[in-house]
Amino acid sequence: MIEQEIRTPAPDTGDRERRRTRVLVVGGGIFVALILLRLITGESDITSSGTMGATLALAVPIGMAALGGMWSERSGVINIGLEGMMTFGTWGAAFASYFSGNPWLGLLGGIVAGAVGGLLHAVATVTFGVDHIVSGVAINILAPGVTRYLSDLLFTDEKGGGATQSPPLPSFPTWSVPGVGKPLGSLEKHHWILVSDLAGLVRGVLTDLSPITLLGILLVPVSYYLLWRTAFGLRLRSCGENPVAAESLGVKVYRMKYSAVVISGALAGIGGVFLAMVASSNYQEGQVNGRGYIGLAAMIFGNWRPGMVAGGAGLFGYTDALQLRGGAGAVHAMLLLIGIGLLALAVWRGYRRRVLAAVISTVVAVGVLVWFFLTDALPREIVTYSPHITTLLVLAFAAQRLRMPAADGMRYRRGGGH
Amino acid sequence: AGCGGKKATTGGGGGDGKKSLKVGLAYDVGGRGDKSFNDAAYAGLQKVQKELKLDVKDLEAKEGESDNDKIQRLELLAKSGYNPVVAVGFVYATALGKVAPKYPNTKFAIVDDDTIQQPNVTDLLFAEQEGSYLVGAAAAKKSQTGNIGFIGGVQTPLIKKFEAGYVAGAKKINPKIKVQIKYISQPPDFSGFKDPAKGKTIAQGMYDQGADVVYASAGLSGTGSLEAATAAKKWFIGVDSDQWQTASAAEKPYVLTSMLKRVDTAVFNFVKSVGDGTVQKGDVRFSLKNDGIDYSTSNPQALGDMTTTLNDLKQQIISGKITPPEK
Amino acid sequence: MSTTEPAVELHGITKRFPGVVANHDIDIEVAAGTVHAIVGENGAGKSTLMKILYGMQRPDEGTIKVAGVEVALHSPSDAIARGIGMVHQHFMLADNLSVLENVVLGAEKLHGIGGRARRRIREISDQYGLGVEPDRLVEQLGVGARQRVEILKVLYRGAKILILDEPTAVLVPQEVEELFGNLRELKREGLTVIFISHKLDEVLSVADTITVIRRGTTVDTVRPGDVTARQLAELMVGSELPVPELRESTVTDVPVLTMDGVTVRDATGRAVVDDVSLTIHEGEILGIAGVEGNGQAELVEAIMGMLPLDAGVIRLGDTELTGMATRRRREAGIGFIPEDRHRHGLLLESPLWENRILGHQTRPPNVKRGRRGGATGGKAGVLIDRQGFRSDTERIVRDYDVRTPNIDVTAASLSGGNQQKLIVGREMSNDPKLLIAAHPTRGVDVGAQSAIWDHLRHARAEGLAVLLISADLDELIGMSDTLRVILRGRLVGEADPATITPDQLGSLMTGAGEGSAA
Amino acid sequence: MIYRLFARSWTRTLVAAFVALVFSIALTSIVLSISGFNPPSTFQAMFEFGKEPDSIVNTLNKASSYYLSALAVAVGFRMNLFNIGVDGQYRLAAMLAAAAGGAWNLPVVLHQIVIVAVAVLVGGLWAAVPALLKVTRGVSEVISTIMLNFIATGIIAYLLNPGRLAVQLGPNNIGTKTISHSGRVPGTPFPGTDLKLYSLLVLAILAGIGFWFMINRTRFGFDLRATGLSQSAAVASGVDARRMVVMAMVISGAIAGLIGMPQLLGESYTYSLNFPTGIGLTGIGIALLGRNGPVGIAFASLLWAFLDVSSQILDFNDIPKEIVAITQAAVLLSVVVVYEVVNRVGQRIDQRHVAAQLGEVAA
Ligand SMILES: Nc1ncnc2c1ncn2[C@@H]1O[C@H](COP(=O)(O)OP(=O)(O)OP(=O)(O)O)[C@@H](O)[C@H]1O
Ligand SMILES: Nc1ncnc2c1ncn2[C@@H]1O[C@H](COP(=O)(O)OP(=O)(O)OP(=O)(O)O)[C@@H](O)[C@H]1O
Ligand SMILES: [Mg+2]
Ligand SMILES: [Mg+2]
Repeated sequence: MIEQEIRTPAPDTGDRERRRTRVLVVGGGIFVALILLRLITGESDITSSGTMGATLALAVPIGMAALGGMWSERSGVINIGLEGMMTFGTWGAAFASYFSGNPWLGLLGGIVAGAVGGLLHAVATVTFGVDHIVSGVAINILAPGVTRYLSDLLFTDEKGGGATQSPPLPSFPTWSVPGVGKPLGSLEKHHWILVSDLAGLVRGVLTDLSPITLLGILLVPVSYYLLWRTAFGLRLRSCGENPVAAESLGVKVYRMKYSAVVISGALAGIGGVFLAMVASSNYQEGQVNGRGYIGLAAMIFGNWRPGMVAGGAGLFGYTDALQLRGGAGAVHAMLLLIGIGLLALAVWRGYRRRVLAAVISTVVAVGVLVWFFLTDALPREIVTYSPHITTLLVLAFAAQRLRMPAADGMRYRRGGGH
Repeated sequence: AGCGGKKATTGGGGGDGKKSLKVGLAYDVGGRGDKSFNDAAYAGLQKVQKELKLDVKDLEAKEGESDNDKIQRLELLAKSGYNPVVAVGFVYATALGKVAPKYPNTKFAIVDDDTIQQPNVTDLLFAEQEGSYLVGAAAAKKSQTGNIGFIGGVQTPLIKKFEAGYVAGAKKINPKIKVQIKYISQPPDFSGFKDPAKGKTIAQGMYDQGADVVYASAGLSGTGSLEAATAAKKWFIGVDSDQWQTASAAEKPYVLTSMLKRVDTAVFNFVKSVGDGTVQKGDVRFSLKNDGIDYSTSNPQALGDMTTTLNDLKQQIISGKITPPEK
Repeated sequence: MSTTEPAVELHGITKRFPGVVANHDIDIEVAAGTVHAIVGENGAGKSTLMKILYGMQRPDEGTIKVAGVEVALHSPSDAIARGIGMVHQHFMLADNLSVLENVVLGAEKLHGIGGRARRRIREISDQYGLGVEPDRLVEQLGVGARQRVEILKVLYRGAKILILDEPTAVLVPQEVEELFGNLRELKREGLTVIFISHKLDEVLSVADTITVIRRGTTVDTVRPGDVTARQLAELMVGSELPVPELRESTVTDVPVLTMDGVTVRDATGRAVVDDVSLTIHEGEILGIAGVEGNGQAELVEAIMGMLPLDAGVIRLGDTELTGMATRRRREAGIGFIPEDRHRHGLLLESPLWENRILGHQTRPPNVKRGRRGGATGGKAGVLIDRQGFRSDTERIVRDYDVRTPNIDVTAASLSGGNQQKLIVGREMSNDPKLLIAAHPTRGVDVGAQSAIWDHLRHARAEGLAVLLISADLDELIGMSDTLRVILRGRLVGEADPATITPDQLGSLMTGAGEGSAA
Repeated sequence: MIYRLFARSWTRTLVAAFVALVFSIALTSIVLSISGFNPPSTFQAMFEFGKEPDSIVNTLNKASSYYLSALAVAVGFRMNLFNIGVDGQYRLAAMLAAAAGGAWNLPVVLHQIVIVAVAVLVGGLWAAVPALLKVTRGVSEVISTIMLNFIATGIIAYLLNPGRLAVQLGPNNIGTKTISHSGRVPGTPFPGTDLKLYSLLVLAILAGIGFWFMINRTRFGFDLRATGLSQSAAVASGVDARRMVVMAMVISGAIAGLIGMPQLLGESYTYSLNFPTGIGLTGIGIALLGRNGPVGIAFASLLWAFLDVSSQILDFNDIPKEIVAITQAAVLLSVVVVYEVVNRVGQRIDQRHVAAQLGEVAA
């Protein structure tokens, strides 16, 4: 059998290093491209602190859902019920913070409510072996019914409340890194190449932060640490890769899956808290509005790894921020970037001698560029959905390179192995 | 809804000897608590209950329901002896068109629609463009940057009317003013009326790009815009009801004014006229002229002396010298 | 060798599964510091017994003692805590995790999951000469290396009692020798090894004590010196063993399957089937010998059209198959007994009659004929023929002795042997020209085994060409007219089944004796 | 006896449905009691209201859309393909069909057929997008169909504008040009009410029969089921999995295209701002409840529609009508759990039975 190993590469000590460099290079490349785009098109909002701030605000709930999805799927349970769990989170946050008057209890309430949703999913999928998608869909149907019923019961008699919404909720204090806002703000105003862009980026990320935003950002490295650097994380991931093997080594697979799915629900719940208490100031029916599903897309885009998952949420948040703030103009400008990106891809594919793929990329790229040059703005109706179109495009170009946990979505029965 | 037991579910066809009215009201999707015209209709109903001491019943719609559901809802009210019955929103047009002929003795009213030609249907219509014109003028007066914003919840013909009036009013004061316009969602996606997060992001974007007054005609999403205004310490204009009243103490100073669409008045007056026997058939138009449309002056510090200008414009509209555009 | 308490005592162990009693009143004592073999046929209940000892399954009855103390093993952790470790018949490794992660999983408390653990793994690897590199992804490892990782996993936990469930099934004889060297080494260090196999010569060479299990119960415990392989076999089976053998040759010179320079590459561009050329004639059984994972599965999938060719031509008779869809190939006359019947051969949750249709969806008696019959040879219609396949299922059940109360039960409720007979019966229907039989008797009881061999012999006499793939060298040698050896995707040798011994075949399979032995 | 009860899959389904229903009613009663309402009188009010002729017509009409929607979902589910995009497919299909029907004036019968054909075509084509993305680019259909639902909304919004495909219908409503009489399908009268049954309810019935026939009697149906039960076994048996994905998705989308037709041709005659939305998502729940079978789905959609319709009376009685949503979700979640349990028990009984019949004791 020694001969079968000949082809395997040398031990991958440089692997992590490489990956980190790649993240930096890709991130930096995108940033530079955006700066160029700003210069060419004159859409200053492309790198403004406002856009960055809005990106963060839009990315946090999606990122929390995505991170939640990642936790769950790393343990082998597909969680399409994130949408419902976020809904529980929004309501839980409203309930707890309104009746206590304390925003922090609202955070707790949202986490608990989301976790309860997760628990329900865990009971159905882990204990009863229900198909994961089926259970998730059921939870997504359950959540709006339950929250609306409870709102009708608990919020209608409160001032400003109703069956579809809570009264105004107490808010979290916001926080800025001291001494950053002013100087960066003035730097940004000059529209100097790079300097102003960087100032916008930093200022957007460092000022007027709510604790939930900070928590959300923090949870990315924390998730990474817990899942990849602790025994608990190793056990949890092993359940998503090969639960039979994990069980044979004494890992309590059910317990791990339960923990993962409940954590997943809690993370989705935090996303809900953000929506109800930070992004707005009350619980509102339909507030989640598909963000749980988009989180799932961000998770897939991020290849089930925290850094990239956060990147996926960021991409979605950025496109959404751009379309909401800049509207048709800025998104129109993005066409140029997409066109050039596709051309580059075509060249690379040509270089790799994948002729057909190169031709297809070229044709699409030319189409996009022609579209860019022949029009001044995109139809408003379509621009609204540019984040979704972006997600679809990104997945279409990246899906084959992804690797989901090997036992993701599989039903697992205790003692069911060979 | 309280924990009441059963009230009358069925009843005589309104033929009790006593002429005591039972008032029925059917909401548009969103229902009570939408801080918009459903809420305004509810306010009217409460007034009916309090001042006229009448029995009232209000029913809510479900998202994505069909006309048949609406027909049943209206019939449930009519059949159970509720008279008059008010349908809130143009979505009831088709349904009411079918129900009204079956209950010729019941008086119906519908808000925001004029397509039903039945003797027992009163159309409650509003000249939103007039009020929007005034707040547009207020925005232009207040603006120091010459840059203001308009946020529409959903890009429907109704909301476009608000936009048209607002832009015209602002241009009247400052012909060179820049108006940023953005809608949150597109029909048939009505989530734009209830997405405060996006209302906030958009308003932030507008303030970031130089606007110092933003008018949000976006239902609940407007609450997000008000938050953005407060954070940016810039001006906000509310819609439908007086949003200064519902704003928090921190937010109040930034509410410049609100465009008032008096659905409450309309509902109340309609019910009252049914009681009086003076009910008006066909179109009843609410405008600046009959106080069905107005702007609020609950934040006099903010408005300062511009009220004179606004009242002057108001008179010109009432007298027909100015006709704010609908499109 | 201390003669104190036995390392493990199992008394009166009984374990029932729905419809099956896997273990029944088992009694075994394993002396400390010995290699104790447990032998038995496929399905005799060996793995189940070991899973019970390893805490993966709870016995319905019976007691377990470890070092003289009665224990209740609720989970593998209980067993591990008592110094019991197990290497499973099917590897228990997560491909997408590193060796390090696989090893430390569940034993993180010992040396953490970082640098200390890595050092410890290197230590153990060096001590026993296992050559395991901790930072490599398991998916990059070959079979032998994976097994060494499994052993290392057990040693890492400081196990004193090692259970090896059929460790040699995937190894060639030379590797088996290496493994036995390792086992003797372990024994010297005072470890106890429980070794499971149904290969008797191996057992006789390595074990100190042998326990025989038949149909779920212990029938005898013997010492290797006291018995011959033949006697042991009869203890195992309870009767004479069926022998795979062919009588006179029926090979003709009419080629049925011709492969010419067939190459298949995997996603990384490696040739998993490399320039394979062969011909199978009417009435010929061609056996392919090889260690598992050397391209047999891919070869089969290439013939079935489930994998695209990178080069080469496949012909059935005069028909070129290259580029043809799987369904068309089946229609052209290929029958297929897959290696993994659960994955590729059956719809487990469907009744038997539905399973009759599988793979024959376009042919009578399963479908009604289309309108445009006649000249074009009767294009199959779009409707299925319920009456047709129900009665044909009855026929298969009758002719192939499928033990079932009726044809409405689900395939899952049949025993493995009966499932296999159903598949064989189905694939022999519609008069195939070529039968691909991958491990046709794996996991099948003795009775069914000889029945399946009979069917193969019979069909061969009628002119069927068979491509036989098997890990059972006796079956290969006994049933083949021609033998070819596959190694790393290439056909490396040809052997004459009349003269070759399993040992010789084994060395061909590792590439030791390159060339032809005939 | 027990064996017989569990022998057939439909009896298992029945048992599961029954247990789930009992469970949900119990749960609903508990929730009602805790909130201070009287469960029996609540149920009675719903039942009384539900059996009025108006309600019956409304229930049947609603059930017809639900049924088609669930059927569309079930086609995918049968082969483990999750078409979450039925919602976008039917809305886009209904809108374009309505626009076509309003724009073209054709003779009777032909007019209706053309409208329905456009809907089927649009639904199928829109569903082909995620199918092609899946087989060529490996994009999970779960995600892509969700995204395409949003994108469909964008497209509808873009097209549904005066000057494009829409006209002003009232001061505040826009929609496609109203379909003329030649394109409408008059409703069927129902005794005791002047609400009419959608005559195109028959589409749902036909689709149901077609679905049953396809699944149980055709080769394609067998391949579809086989792929769902075991993709690996299906591929080995000669099923072309990619082709099946595309076919199943397109069929699913085509059925989705029918969802809006009873409503469009029988009632509204235009796709306007108040055309019903969200039926595609409801269909997912109903398909699960009906276990993806044509008969099960029929019962499930009737139950669902009944609950929807009769919830109106709750509002009237000052009981939060969202209790119905809780009942629906509880039925759904409990039915999948209970079915899983029943199925497992059933399989075990099955195996025991086989073993007992054969007198096998040891392995
Ligand atoms: N949100 C974050 N904030 C700070 N550092 C992070 C964050 N997420 C990841 N990192 C760091 O960046 C590196 C790359 O992140 P990512 O999770 O995408 O890579 P990875 O493939 O998981 O890396 P590894 O090989 O270490 O597992 C990680 O090694 C981690 O230390
Ligand atoms: N989890 C299970 N559920 C039902 N039946 C089982 C289960 N595990 C094993 N069996 C049955 O128990 C019997 C004994 O199986 P076991 O795996 O112990 O045999 P074995 O002796 O290890 O065979 P082999 O040599 O093929 O590995 C077989 O009939 C098998 O089908
Ligand atoms: Mg990582
Ligand atoms: Mg075994």
